[in-house]
Amino acid sequence: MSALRMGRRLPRRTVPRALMALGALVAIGFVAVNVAIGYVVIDGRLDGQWYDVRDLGIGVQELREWLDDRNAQQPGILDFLGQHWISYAVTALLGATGILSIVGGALLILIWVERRLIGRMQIRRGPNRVGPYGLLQPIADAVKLIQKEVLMPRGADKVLFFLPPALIFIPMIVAWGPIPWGAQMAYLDVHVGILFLIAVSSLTTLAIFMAGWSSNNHYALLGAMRTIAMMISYEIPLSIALLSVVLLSGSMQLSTIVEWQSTHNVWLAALLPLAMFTYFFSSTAELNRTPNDIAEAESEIVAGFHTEYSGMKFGLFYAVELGNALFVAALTATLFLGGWSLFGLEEWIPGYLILGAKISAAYFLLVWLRGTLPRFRLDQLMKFAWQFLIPLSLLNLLIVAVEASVFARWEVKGIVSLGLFAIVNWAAAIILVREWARRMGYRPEREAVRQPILTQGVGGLQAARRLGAPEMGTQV
Amino acid sequence: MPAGPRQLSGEAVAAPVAAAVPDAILRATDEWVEVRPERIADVLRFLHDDADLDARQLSNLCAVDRHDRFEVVYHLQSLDRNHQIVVKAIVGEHDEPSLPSATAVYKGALLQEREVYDLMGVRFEGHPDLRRMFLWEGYPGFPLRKDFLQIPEHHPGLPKFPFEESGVQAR
Amino acid sequence: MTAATEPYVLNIGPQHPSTHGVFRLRVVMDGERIQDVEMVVGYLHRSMEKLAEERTYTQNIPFTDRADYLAAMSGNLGYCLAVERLAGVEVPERASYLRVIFAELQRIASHSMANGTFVNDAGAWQTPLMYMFRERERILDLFEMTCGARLTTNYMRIGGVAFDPPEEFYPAIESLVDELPERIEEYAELLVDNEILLARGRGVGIISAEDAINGSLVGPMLRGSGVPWDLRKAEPYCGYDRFDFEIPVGRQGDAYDRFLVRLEEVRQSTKIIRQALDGLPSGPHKTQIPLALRPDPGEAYARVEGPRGELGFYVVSDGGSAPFRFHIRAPSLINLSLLREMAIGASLPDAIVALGSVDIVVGEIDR
Amino acid sequence: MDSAGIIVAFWLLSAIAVGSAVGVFLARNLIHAVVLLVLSFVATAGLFVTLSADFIAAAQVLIYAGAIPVLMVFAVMLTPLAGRDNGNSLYVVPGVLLGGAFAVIVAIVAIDAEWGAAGAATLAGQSFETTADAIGDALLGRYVLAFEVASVLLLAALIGAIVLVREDEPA
Amino acid sequence: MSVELAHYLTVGAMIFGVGIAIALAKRNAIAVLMGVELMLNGVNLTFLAFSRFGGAFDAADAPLAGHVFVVFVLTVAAAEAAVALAMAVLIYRRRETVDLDRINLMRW
Repeated sequence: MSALRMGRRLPRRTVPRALMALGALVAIGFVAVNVAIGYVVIDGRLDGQWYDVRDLGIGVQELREWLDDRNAQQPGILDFLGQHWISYAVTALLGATGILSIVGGALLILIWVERRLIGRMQIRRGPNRVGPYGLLQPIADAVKLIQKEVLMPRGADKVLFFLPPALIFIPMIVAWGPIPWGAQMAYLDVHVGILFLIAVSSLTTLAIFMAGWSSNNHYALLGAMRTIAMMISYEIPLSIALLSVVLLSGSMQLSTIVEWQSTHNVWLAALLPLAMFTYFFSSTAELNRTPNDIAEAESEIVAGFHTEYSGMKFGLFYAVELGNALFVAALTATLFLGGWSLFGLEEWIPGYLILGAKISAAYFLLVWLRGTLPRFRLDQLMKFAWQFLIPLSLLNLLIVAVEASVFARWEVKGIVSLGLFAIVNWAAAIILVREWARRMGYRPEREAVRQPILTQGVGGLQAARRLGAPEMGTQV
Repeated sequence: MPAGPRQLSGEAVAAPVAAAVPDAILRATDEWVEVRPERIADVLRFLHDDADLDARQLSNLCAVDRHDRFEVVYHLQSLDRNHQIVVKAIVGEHDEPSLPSATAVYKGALLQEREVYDLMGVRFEGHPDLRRMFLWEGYPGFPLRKDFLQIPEHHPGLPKFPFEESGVQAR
Repeated sequence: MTAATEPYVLNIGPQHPSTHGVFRLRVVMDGERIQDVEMVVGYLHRSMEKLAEERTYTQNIPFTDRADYLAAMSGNLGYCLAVERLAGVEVPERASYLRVIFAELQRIASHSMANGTFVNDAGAWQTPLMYMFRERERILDLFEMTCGARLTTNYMRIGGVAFDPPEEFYPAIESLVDELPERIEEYAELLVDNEILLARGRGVGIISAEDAINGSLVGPMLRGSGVPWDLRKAEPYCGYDRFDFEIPVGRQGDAYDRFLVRLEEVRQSTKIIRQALDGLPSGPHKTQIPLALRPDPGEAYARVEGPRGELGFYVVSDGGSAPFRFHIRAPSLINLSLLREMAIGASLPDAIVALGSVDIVVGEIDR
Repeated sequence: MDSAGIIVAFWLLSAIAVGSAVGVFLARNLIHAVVLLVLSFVATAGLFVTLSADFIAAAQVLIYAGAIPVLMVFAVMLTPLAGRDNGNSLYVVPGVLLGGAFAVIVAIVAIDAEWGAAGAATLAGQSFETTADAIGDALLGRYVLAFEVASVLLLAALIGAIVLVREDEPA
Repeated sequence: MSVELAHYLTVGAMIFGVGIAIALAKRNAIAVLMGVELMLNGVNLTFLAFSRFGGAFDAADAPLAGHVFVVFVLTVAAAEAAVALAMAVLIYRRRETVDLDRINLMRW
C-alpha cells in the first residue's frame, strides 16, 4: 500500500541565494555602467574621443575609417581589389559573424525558452535535467541529432533531397541583414529593404517544395503542397500589410522606418492596427505555427515536408523554423513596435537591448499562440486569407494611402495628424473587421453555445426523435 | 438463472419468428432461440423489422466452437423497448462452416463478422469485405478453433510475413 | 486547386501521431479528399480469447485490464459481472458501491484522456491533454493507493473487489470530488466555446441516430448521435439505479457533440461518485468463492457501460475450471463499423478529427 | 578601373546564370529544370545588383524565383504522366543552332560595335543609390498609361487563368 | 580590367540564345515556357545594362527608362506564365498530354 500521494508535487528546485545575488549585482552594475557612460557621452565630455558602447555602429565606423586611412597610407599588394577592400572585408566579416552568432545563439537559447514556456503553459516543467535549469538541453539535442544516422528514403531524388536543408538556411540568415539593431547598426541596410525581405523569404517556398517532392513520401508531398498553397495565399496580405507601413513612413528602408517612428515618437502598431494583425497572422501561416501549422500538422501529416529527414538535416529544418519565427518577431518589433527606439530611452539603453526585448515580447506571443490554440483546416485558412484578409488589407491600404498623402501635405504637428490617423485607423479596423465578418456570415450571438441534452430516460430511435435529435444524414 | 435481466425468453421470441419465417426455428430454450443457419438472415431481418421485437441493434456477434459444430451467437437488443434477444445459429459443418451474413440487416455486423471469420473460420456469405482482420491473409488455420493446436502444420511458426508483398490486400 | 489529379494511397499508421497506438488506416486520397478508407488492425493482437480458455476464471481478470488499458476497471467489472452471473455469486453491498466508485473514476480518467487527445487531433499542441492529465494523474494515484497499480489495476474480483481502500483513500477522493466540478468548468470554459474547435468539430463525422443504432455504435458515439442509451440506466448493474444522474445526448451527431457528451459525462460521474461516497455502507468487500470456481455448464453475457460504451463479456462454461469460450465485445472495434461512412468524402483533417472523436483504444480493438 | 570584387561578382554570376540556363536545357527531369531555372534567375538578379538596379533585382527574385517557379511546379505536378519528362522534340538541332547562332552573332556585334560614351563607361562611374523612388515617379508620371494597361493586362491574365483551369460545376 | 557594356550584352545574348534553344527544342509545354522566360530574362539584362551604361540615370527627359521597361517585362512575364500554365494544365486535362508535338489542335 502506497503512502499518501495526493497533491504530490515534484520538488521545486530553488535558485541558490548567492547566485541570485550575483546575478542582480551584475545586472545593476551593467545598467549603472551604461547609464554612466551614456551620461558622459551626452554630456559631451567623451564625444568624439571614444565610441559609444550603446552603439556598436559608431565603433565599426571608426574602425573602417582607421582601416581606410592605414590602407591609403601603406599601399599593399592586394590593392588591385579596390581602395576600400580591407574595410569592406573587415566589416563584412564582423557583420556576418555578428548576425550568425546572434541568430545562432538565440536559436540555441530559444529552443530552451520555448520548451520551458510551453511547459509552464502545460502545467509541467519543461527541460530541467541537462545542466542548470536544463539550459544545456538544446546542446544535448544537437549532439543527439548530429550523432543520428541520416536516412534517405528509397526512390528519393538524391540531389534535391540533400539540398533543401542547406538551401532553406540561406533566406533565414540573409533576411536578418537589413534589421537595424541600433542607430547605425544595420548590416545590409538596403534601400528596398522590405521588398528585399519579401523576395528573400519567397525563396523558402521552393526549398520546401524540393524537400517535400524529393522525399518520395505522400506526407511530405502533401505538406509541401499545403505549404506552397499557404505561402502563395498569405504572401499577398502580408505584402499589402507591409506596404501600408511603407506608405506611411515613406521608405522601404528599415532603418528609415525606425527613425520615422523614433522622430514622431509613435509606434506604427498604434497607427496601423489592422496591418499589424494582418502581418502577424499571415506570418504565423508562413511560419507554419499554430493556429496555422497545417503544413506540419502533426496529427494529420506527421511532420509535413520534412517527414523523411533525420539527424541534423531535421535539426536544420527545426532551427530554420525557429529562426524564421524569431525573424518574424524581429520584423514585427522593427516595423510596428519602434525597433531599437524607445521614446528617447535609446539614449540611455543600447538599441540592441531594446530591440532584443521587443523581439522577445513578440516571440512570446508566438509561443503563447502555439501553446494555446488548435489548428485550422486548410480550406478554412484559405478562405480566411482570400475572403477576409486580402479585401480588408486592401481597404486598409486605401485608407493609409489617403492618410499618407494628407500627412505629406498637411503642415501640422505630428502629434495632431498622427493622433487623428490613429483614431481613424483603430475605428476603421474595428468597424471593418466586424462588418466584414458579418458579411461572411459570422454571427456568434445567433448561435447559442451548444450543450448536450440531459435526460433521465433511455430509449432508441423513438426516444431520440422525441428528444429532438434531427434526422441527420440519410441511410448511407 | 444466467439470463440477463432484460432478456426475452427464447420461447417468447420463437413464436412470432416461427409464424413469419417458417421452418427456421430449431429449438427454443428459455434463454435463446436456435435457428437453422441458412435462414438466419431472414430471421434477423424479421426481428429487426418487427414492431414488437424491434431488435434494432446487433449488440454482439460471436461464435463458439463446440468441437463438432459452431454456434454463432447473436445478441440483439431493442433500445426503445429495452430488451435483449439471443439468437443462435447452429452450423453443423465443422471444416468449412458458412452461413448468410447479417450485414444487409445490421451494419454493425461488418467488423464482427470479419473478426469471427478471422479467428474461427466461419464464412459469412454475402459479406461485402470478408477478409482476415487481425491475422494476415494466408495465415494457417483459425486460432480460436478448439483443434487449432492439434493440427501440426498450424503451429504458428510464422513462415513469412506475406501480405502486401503478394498484393493480397490490395484493393 | 481543382485540376487534374489522380488518387493515391496514403498509409496512416501504424506509427502515426493521431492513431493512438498501432492502428493503421489505408486511405485512398484524391488531393486532400478521402475516397476510400480501410483499417488494418492486428498489430497488438494477443489472442486473449484463446489464452483465456487455458486459465481459471480468476486468472482471466488481468486480461480484461490489458484489453482496454485506459479503462481497466470497467473491463474488470464487466468480466466479474459475467462470471458472477454464470456462477450465481452474490456480491456484498459494499463491494457494489466500491465498484461503482472505481468504475466512475475510471470513466473520468478515460474521458479526460479522450477529450485531451481529441483536441490534440484537432491540432492543439498538447496543452489540453496536459490539463486533462492533471485529473487523470490524481485518479491513477487513487488507484495505486488502493490496489497498487495505476493502469492495469486487476482490482475487481469475482464476488467483490480485491481490497478495501486504505484509510488515506477517503480524504484524497473527497478532495478530488470537491475540486473536480471546478476543474471541469475550467475546461468547459477553455474549450467548449473555442472558435477554432467549433470550426473543426462542428459538422465533422456526422452520424444519424438511425445509422448509429444500426451500426452497433455504443457509448458516447451513440449518445452523441442523439440516442439516449446508457446501460447504467437501461440495465442497472451494481445498483446504479440508486444514484441520481442524467444521460447527456448530443444534438447533431458530429465530432463536437461527442466531445461535449464526454465532458458532460465527467460531470455526471462526479455526481455519482459523490453519492456513492456518501452512501458507502460498511461490511465485507468480497464474497468468498472457491479457489477453482467451476460454474455449471451454461453461458452468460454481461455488459457494462464502459467509457467507450457497451463493454460486453460473453462467457461460456462447460463445467470446468476454465471458461470454454470467452469473448469480449469490444466497443472500440465495433464503434469503427461506420468509419467509412464518416471518412469517405471528408478531407484528411476532418477524418482525423472524426477518428479522434471515436476514441479508440487499440488494445481493445486487437485484444 | 573597377574594383576586383565587382569583376569577380560579374564573372561568377554570369557563369552561374548561363551555366544553369544550359542546365535547364540538359536536365532530364522537369523538376530539376525548374530548380536550375530558379538558380539562373537568382544569378541574373545578382547581375542586376551589379548594375545598381536594386529594386529590379528584388522584384526579379520575388517574381522569378518566388512566384513563377511555384506556378511551374504546380503545373508539373498537375500533369502527372508527362510531367516529369524534359525530352527534346524534333527541332532540337535547329533550335540549338539558332540559339547558338543568335548568341554568337549578338556577342560579336556587341563587342565590335562602337558604343560611344556608353562603351567607355565603367561600373565604377556612378555610386550606388536607390532607384525605387525614381522608378515610382516614372511609373506614375511619364509612363502612367502603360502602367494602367499593364495592370489591366495582369487582371485579365488572372481572370483568364482562373477561367481556363476552372472545372465545370457539377450540375 | 573592367566590366563594360559589351560584357553584359554578351551575357544577355547568351541567356537569350539558350532560351531560344530551349523554347524550340523542348517537347514539354512547360519547358517551352521556361525557355521563353529565359529569353525575357536576357532581354531584361540588356535593358538594365543600357540603362546603366547609357547614362540614362541622369537623362532628364526619361530617367530610368530601362528600369521601367523591365518592370513591364516582369509584369507581362507573370501574366504570361499564369495563362500559359493554365493552358498547359487545361490541355493536359483535355488531351492527356503536354507534348507539343502531339498538340495539333490548331494545325488544321
